[in-house]
Amino acid sequence: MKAFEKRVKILSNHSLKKNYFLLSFKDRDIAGAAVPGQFLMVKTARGLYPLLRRPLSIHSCSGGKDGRIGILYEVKGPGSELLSFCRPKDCLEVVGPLGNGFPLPGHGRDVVLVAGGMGAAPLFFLAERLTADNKKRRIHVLIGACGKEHLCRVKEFSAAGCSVLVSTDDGSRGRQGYVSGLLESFLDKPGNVSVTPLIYACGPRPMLQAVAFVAAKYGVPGYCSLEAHMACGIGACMGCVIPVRDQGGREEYKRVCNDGPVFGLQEPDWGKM
Amino acid sequence: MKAFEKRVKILSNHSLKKNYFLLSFKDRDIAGAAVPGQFLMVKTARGLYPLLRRPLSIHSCSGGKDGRIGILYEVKGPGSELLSFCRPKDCLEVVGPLGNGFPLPGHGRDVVLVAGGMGAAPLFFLAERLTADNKKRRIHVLIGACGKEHLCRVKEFSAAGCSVLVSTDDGSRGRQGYVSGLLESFLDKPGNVSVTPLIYACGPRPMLQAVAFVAAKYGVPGYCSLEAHMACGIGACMGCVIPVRDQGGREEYKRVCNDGPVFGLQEPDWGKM
Amino acid sequence: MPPAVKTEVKIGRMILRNPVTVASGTFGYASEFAGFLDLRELGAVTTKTITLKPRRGNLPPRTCETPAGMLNSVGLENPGIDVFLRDKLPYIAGYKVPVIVSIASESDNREFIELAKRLDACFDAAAIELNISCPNVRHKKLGTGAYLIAQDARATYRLVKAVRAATKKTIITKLSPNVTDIVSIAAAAEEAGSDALSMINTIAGMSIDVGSRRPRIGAVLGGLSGPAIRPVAVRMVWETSKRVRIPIIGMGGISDTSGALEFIMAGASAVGVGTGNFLQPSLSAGIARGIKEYMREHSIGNIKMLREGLKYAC
Amino acid sequence: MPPAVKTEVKIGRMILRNPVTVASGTFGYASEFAGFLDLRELGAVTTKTITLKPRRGNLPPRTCETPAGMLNSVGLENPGIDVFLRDKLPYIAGYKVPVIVSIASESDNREFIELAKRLDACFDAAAIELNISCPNVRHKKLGTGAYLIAQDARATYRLVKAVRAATKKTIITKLSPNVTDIVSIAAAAEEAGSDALSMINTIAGMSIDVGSRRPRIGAVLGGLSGPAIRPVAVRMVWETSKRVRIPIIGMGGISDTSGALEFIMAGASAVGVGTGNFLQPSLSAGIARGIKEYMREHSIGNIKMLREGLKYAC
Ligand SMILES: Cc1cc2nc3c(=O)[nH]c(=O)nc-3n(C[C@H](O)[C@H](O)[C@H](O)COP(=O)(O)OP(=O)(O)OC[C@H]3O[C@@H](n4cnc5c(N)ncnc54)[C@H](O)[C@@H]3O)c2cc1C
Ligand SMILES: Cc1cc2nc3c(=O)[nH]c(=O)nc-3n(C[C@H](O)[C@H](O)[C@H](O)COP(=O)(O)OP(=O)(O)OC[C@H]3O[C@@H](n4cnc5c(N)ncnc54)[C@H](O)[C@@H]3O)c2cc1C
Ligand SMILES: Cc1cc2nc3c(=O)[nH]c(=O)nc-3n(C[C@H](O)[C@H](O)[C@H](O)COP(=O)(O)O)c2cc1C
Ligand SMILES: Cc1cc2nc3c(=O)[nH]c(=O)nc-3n(C[C@H](O)[C@H](O)[C@H](O)COP(=O)(O)O)c2cc1C
Ligand code: FES
Ligand code: FES
Repeated sequence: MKAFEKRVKILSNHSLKKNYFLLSFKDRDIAGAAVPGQFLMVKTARGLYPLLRRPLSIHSCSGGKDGRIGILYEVKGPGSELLSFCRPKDCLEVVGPLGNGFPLPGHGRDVVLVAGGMGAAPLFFLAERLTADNKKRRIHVLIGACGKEHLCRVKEFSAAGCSVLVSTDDGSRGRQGYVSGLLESFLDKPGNVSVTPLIYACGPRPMLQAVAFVAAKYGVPGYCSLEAHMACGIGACMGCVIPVRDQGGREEYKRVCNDGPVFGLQEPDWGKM
Repeated sequence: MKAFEKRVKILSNHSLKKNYFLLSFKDRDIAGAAVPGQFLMVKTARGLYPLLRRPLSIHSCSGGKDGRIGILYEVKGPGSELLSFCRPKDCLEVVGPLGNGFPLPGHGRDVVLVAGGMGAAPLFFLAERLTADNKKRRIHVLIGACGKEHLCRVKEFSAAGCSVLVSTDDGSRGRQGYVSGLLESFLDKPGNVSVTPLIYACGPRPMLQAVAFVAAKYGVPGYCSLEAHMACGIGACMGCVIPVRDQGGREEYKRVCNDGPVFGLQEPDWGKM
Repeated sequence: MPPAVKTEVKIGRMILRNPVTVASGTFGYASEFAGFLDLRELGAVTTKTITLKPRRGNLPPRTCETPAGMLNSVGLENPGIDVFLRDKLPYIAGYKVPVIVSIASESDNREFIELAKRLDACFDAAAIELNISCPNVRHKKLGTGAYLIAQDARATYRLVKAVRAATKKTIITKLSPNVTDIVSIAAAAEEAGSDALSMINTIAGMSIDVGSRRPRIGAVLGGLSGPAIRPVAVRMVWETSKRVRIPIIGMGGISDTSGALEFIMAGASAVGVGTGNFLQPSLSAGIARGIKEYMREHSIGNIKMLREGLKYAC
Repeated sequence: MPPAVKTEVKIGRMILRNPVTVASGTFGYASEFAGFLDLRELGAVTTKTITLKPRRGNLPPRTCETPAGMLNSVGLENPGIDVFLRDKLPYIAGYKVPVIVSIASESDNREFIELAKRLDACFDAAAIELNISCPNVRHKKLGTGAYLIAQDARATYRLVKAVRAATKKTIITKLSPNVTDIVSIAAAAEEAGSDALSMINTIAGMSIDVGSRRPRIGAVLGGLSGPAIRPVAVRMVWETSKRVRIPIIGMGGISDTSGALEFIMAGASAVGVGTGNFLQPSLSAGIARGIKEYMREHSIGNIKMLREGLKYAC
């Protein structure tokens, strides 16, 4: 897996709604190498504040000559705020693509993508790839957010050919409650999916833990993409570890940046996180 | 002298030539209080880098209801670079007006303004005031720079009613040599000025020292505006001191920010700076 | 109506209406800031360090910027105690805010004692801060490598003890971060009768202008302050607060309310805003208000609960 | 043709083609960076600290950001010397760049000695760096407040002496900034036979998330690194270089060429890029080139002249 340290030119950067932004740039090398679930380390400041790069998932990616990468991000603190001030033609320093990416499902196997909040970011690239590979399967997308004004990319997932279900914590759109609850009711209805679908989840840790719990209950395997504070993003600093259990049940630390960010749903030691 | 801590809205900010920029904003309080020679402490970063505010002279100022302030600056390092990225409508945090300002000349007395490089910044505000007060006098402006592409505000000084002479180190425009040499040849020619004009100088320290030397030689009194590294800008940190000699010849430290930035031409202990 | 919050703290015999003061040497003699904030919004005002005789201070340049910090080597320039008592102190005291007077000696302990006696007689001084930690005035070597009183537990003990005998005023001992074990120095100050600790002073540092190949500070070395050092300061307050019983005024790199709260959660009773005053002259008053807001938002009725409230089992 | 510049430096018996290496623990085992730079552009590669047995390291979260810096508490996670010698070292050595192997002990000096003996027999290790200064692994108290070997001159002397007897390889002793007087520790290491010094390791620090009222680091305390600490590191190199004769590898907050040059002008023979590797993976190689460019621009033929060239009379 080859990664690049690049200075790219921003093509577009605009607000979708509230604090949610979509940024795009062109880079053939990165776009050519990227697989769904991978991320970039992005330098957000011109100076030394904030100091560290910020990890951001690859949200969309068109390979080939075009080589266009999209990033979906939420303004949370100083780094993402500075990013939101960038304009087309500004330069951006990125390192990537990094991380392992999602293992792709076997031929024709149905998948359920479960996104909590910004969790939609890497899952959209996955949906892009899965709809493009033309292997007949159904792609279900369950998107959860605290309220309807925080829902992102619902239309885009639909337009890409996925069937989308929505939940909001406050009930302002879709089913009321957490997206893990939506997943449970979804898996509960027979006929919704092929015998054993594959789950791909991304979102806050408590949500992922709940998804892992529901998946275990229904015996559905799957993957989740995790977050951790990252200093290097390339496996060098040993900073981003999470406790996981290996096959034999022995606990060890794994690096989210390099061994992940994608892990089996039952791999993290959820109780210890 | 009242100073304000303000968040103002930028009206304009554009490059004049090369790395020279002109920024303007509206603030009635600051514009109402400001006198020529005073400066502002400007926060250039959104975060903590660079940490300290940057001292910048008030270049132009229209009081009254309009209350418009102009700043002329050169991009030198991280602070001024960030400033140059600001756009109209962006907010800017400024503290000011600060410092003592130029003592104004008596009725009808001729003045010679000597500017080296960015030294033109505070002198233009002085010229504005002196032409506005309608007390018949001649305002001579001597502007020096390393080359013609570094000359700033020549036309504007002329338009304001000053008679302008220019020198460049490389001879690409005006007299070849330092502006202190231009001053010497200017003072040397009888009839150029009233019996004893008043000099107002601003620029790099070696230039000011040379101007002070020439002024002493010709027995012409005057003032200079000095620079020093400033942390607070309001007289609190004791960081920006320079050695001066008081009337009795005793040496002491004075704060450039609060006791200055304007000093008598012979006041600084030039040999010890 | 927002719920009432109690922000009063006691430092020695001094009552602060809120836990925010300023760090010595960064607030001048308060008059410089009076146009930018209402001094009565502060818990206390701490003055620039005063010596017995006037001091010219160090060779310029005295300040330079470093990443998220700055170096200074002012060298305790001040007009001396006489001018201070005549011109400066009455002005600050006029605001009816407790005044902490910082003092230092150029030579031995006797100067500290004399200064303390002068202030003991002075109604306007609420407390005396012993600046035994200024890295910009080097004393003769005290022991192995130590050049500051605050780098030596025994020297600290002796000095505080001597000053304690000279005054009934609240004594605050200002500690240096340039030590192997700040807790042992803090303990020595406590044992000698210090009413409180102020920590930290600046960390000795140096910066070179590689273009001209010269040190950026005239005196070559300077003291590092600003947000850059906050993690070091918070750590030292945390370590110390677990081991001494006297209150701590925490400082080092506070540039916003959350920076101040870090110190309180680490165990400080009050905080001092230093370099932050340069970044925003009104900052200290803003932080005093910010802490109250935080307490209201988090339903914390008394500032003490904040201090004891770090959610960490240890 | 640009004038030739000599950037070769000698550290013990090791010759570096240029003065740039990396700081232990910030460059993994080099393979992580091989895609971003040509390892042969470096003067040497320094590995993550290795212990005798594999170590799991500390509880996450292990890193957090601070103003112009970061805290880390990795706790020396590493696969142990066996796996290191089998899987990691041959890979780096394949690049024909000198390898400095950093080692540490979890218990007493015997582990250091055993590690040194293992490496002594190993052709691919050019030098051994003794990490006696990692603030994230606390030993039992050594003396007054000291919890690291590098905080105690006698403990430092004893350890270096013992390792010196066990190996002929170049020994580099890595010093801690968490001391009152780093010069005395440096002198002890020199006297005991260390060939060089590496300084500084991180400064102990702490940061609190005031929203959740929890420490940001799982182990509560961490080590502060990054540009924030550069003035402290440069000062310590300056103080030490005037007092010891062995070469110094300077590090702490180097994020560009001029930051690296500050260390050399302060007296360091070589520099280590640490946290900077995270900001820009290719940085170390860029700085190696940058130093050459600076020397050409300023007509400095030999890197030694840069080291001796601080324009300051003292
Ligand atoms: C593999 C991965 C992929 C991610 N993808 C996306 C994405 O596609 N879109 C998106 O909006 N967000 C994504 N995030 C989260 C994103 O990195 C943080 O929101 C961002 O770093 C916030 O930085 P800030 O300066 O704006 O806020 P801060 O105030 O610095 O932090 C806000 C939150 O982000 C976390 N954070 C800050 N710095 C880092 C860091 N260096 N590494 C990890 N977490 C950090 C903080 O712990 C805090 O919880 C991803 C995180 C990871 C680890
Ligand atoms: C009273 C006064 C008025 C000034 N007026 C103007 C003006 O009208 N236009 C203009 O272009 N420049 C002016 N300057 C100079 C201006 O402050 C510096 O150019 C600016 O601070 C550079 O900051 P930087 O971050 O871009 O560059 P840096 O790389 O930080 O510094 C470049 C140069 O500016 C100096 N400098 C940096 N920070 C400060 C500081 N806080 N205080 C003083 N000097 C500093 C440095 O010592 C260095 O010589 C004035 C300076 C003073 C003291
Ligand atoms: C310019 C300057 C002058 C200072 N002068 C003094 C002083 O006179 N006495 C003193 O005890 N501390 C002095 N200090 C140290 C501060 O009081 C404070 O301890 C230190 O700066 C750390 O806090 P900060 O990071 O918030 O500035 C000074 C600091 C600065 C920046
Ligand atoms: C994430 C991280 C891990 C580190 N691990 C080690 C280590 O294993 N051994 C060691 O001697 N120093 C270690 N250090 C300290 C660095 O080698 C270096 O001394 C310190 O970070 C200062 O340099 P910097 O500011 O350039 O990072 C580590 C630093 C960081 C940031
Ligand atoms: S972020 Fe450095 S190892 Fe993962
Ligand atoms: S800049 Fe602080 S006293 Fe002048």
